[in-house]
Amino acid sequence: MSEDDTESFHEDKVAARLAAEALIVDVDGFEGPLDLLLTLSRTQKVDLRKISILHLAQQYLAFVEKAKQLRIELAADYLVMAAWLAFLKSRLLLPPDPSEEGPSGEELAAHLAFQLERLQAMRDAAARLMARDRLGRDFFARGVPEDVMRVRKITYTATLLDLMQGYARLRTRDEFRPFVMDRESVFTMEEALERMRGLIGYAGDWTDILSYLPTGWESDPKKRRSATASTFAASLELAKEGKVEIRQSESFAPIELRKKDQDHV
Amino acid sequence: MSEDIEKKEGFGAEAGDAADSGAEESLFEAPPMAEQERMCEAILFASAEPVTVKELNSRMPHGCDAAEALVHLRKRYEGRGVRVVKVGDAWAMRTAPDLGFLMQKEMIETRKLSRAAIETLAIIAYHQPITRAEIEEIRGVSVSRGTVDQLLEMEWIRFGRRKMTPGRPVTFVVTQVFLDQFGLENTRDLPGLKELRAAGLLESRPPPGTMPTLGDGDEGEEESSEGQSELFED
Amino acid sequence: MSEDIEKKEGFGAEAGDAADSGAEESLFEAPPMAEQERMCEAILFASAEPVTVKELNSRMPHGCDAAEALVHLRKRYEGRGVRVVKVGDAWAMRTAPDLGFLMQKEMIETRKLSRAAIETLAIIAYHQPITRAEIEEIRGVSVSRGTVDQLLEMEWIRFGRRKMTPGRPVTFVVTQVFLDQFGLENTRDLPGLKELRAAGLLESRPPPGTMPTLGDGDEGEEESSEGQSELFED
Repeated sequence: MSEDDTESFHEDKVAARLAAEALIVDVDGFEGPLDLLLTLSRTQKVDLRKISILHLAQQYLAFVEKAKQLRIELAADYLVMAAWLAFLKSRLLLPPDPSEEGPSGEELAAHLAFQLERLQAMRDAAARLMARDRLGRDFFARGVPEDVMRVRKITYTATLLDLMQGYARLRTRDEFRPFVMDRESVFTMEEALERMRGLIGYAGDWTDILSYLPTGWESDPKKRRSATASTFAASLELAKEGKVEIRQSESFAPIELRKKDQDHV
Repeated sequence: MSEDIEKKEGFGAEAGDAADSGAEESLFEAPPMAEQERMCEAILFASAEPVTVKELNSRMPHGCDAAEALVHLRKRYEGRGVRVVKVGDAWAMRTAPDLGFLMQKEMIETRKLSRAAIETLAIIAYHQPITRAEIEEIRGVSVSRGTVDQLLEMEWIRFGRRKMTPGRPVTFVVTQVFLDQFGLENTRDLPGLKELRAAGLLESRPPPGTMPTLGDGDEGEEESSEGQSELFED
Repeated sequence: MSEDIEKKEGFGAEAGDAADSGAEESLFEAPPMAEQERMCEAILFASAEPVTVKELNSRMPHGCDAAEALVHLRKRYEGRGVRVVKVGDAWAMRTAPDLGFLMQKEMIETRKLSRAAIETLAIIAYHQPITRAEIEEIRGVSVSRGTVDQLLEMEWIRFGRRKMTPGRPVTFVVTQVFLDQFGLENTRDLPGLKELRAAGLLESRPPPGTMPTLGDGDEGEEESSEGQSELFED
């Protein structure tokens, strides 16, 4: 389209128009209106700080106009920018209206100039960054990195308190005896013997051996059975030792015992 | 599991916390500095990725001072074909850039970055931490999701702290991978940073009054070419 | 775009083609030996595989003598943390074998000693020297092999003398490491039951009825399953 007609306008606008047309074919190549403005500003061939924003606005508007003629659909961004630039242009051209609020045309223009300069600066910075020596292109990392073995090391901790609590727990929990026979309701013969040896001295006459059952063992049937058996066994043992006499009047009658009087021997 | 347990359990556990407890220093004497230098050398050599001083210290025997050993090591490799370089708070060994021409075989086919991605990356590097809206304000166009995703995926950028402004927007910062990629010790070494700062080009300047907010379409591609020309009446 | 590369591409390419054209020898003087050494160094460092002298020569500028450069390089790395080694008929750089231990990264995880281990340890401390059978009698459960092994590995207990009873069972005693760990001068410093009671440690006894399950269930299923296997093992 660059071989398109060139109606003679003002001389300085011809170049701009040509540029604009060249740009239009490539409108997709722009990264938004600010990018387009930056590209347009290059046609002014001046330092960005000295750029004429008014002129730039006119260039941009011409660009948009041209795009419309060519029925190129511009994204909304570009049109919003065009509207804003038209507004800016009028502000810049008309003498300031003191009754009007908001920033002056010059302030707005200055900010736009700042934005353009900043964008350009970032582009330059990007270029310099990408021109740096790069890993994998100019300098290289180790070709065969050695695998670092990950060793999971577990350290166990315990405090003295843990230790003592553990010990105390062990030494005081009688009920924690899973596979040992439950001795809580077992009254051993040794225990019975010991108990009876202490008691027979006080028993004068025949006494039912059941009265020798330890206190607390009479009610629970399991305990009672165990204590009865061990007391009976202990009685036999004492009889064997010659310390007591045992008698039973008939089958299933109470078994009685008394201390063997040494005199009666 | 049980074979992982080291003999000096208590010692190992303490080493981390009480790195410089005098009691232990006397128990275990640190290896001589020349030996520590060798150790740093071996570790950095073996690793493709930069290794932090902290990690060096944790891998070296108790009482070692990796930071000092690195100073010696760096000096030793000055002018060699391989260099000891600092990358952020980590260290690495890299071939000297002037010998890149020998390495065609090792050359990594780098993913071609789009212009948008390159610009976005530079803006993040020079302005970090920076929000997406601020990037868009600078570029004058909305940042496509794909661009940021690509940079995140390459691990050249990462999320930074949220900004204490309304909406608490997330920020982006560059990573150690980025520094390594471009041979930078830290972001202060970015080319031209001082000049840009001096020129006031790195400060955020709010637009006066009624500037159009450029690129505030915050999701999707910039070219949402819905014919909205009817909105425009000039 | 801007990252378009290879400043020295032409040079590198030439080096390859004209490796042995006599005509060019006069045109390109070989780099000084120190420089050749650097080149070998960089190539060996960056290469994923060992490199033959032939390949080195073909990659280095014309006129270089890689074989000689390697001799210098090898000497330079003698005694360092990294060595130049010959692998078959090719050359490579490797970390010094004596520093292999550095190629591990330890992740220290601190765990509370299991209840079974604490109890076993406590029994040994209070009753040493003590046989396994005696420990089991006190604990009321068999002691798993793992528990004892763990304490042995931690060096908190060790084997004591064999007991002069049938079967001559081995005994366990606590170690100096144990005493250090718990800040004890000797095991006689361990508080007795009376003192434990006075210190309120015996009051923490849970009410009867909550106890009968093995392992008490207060330390997760690991412990209780361990308790089970302990039960059924021997």
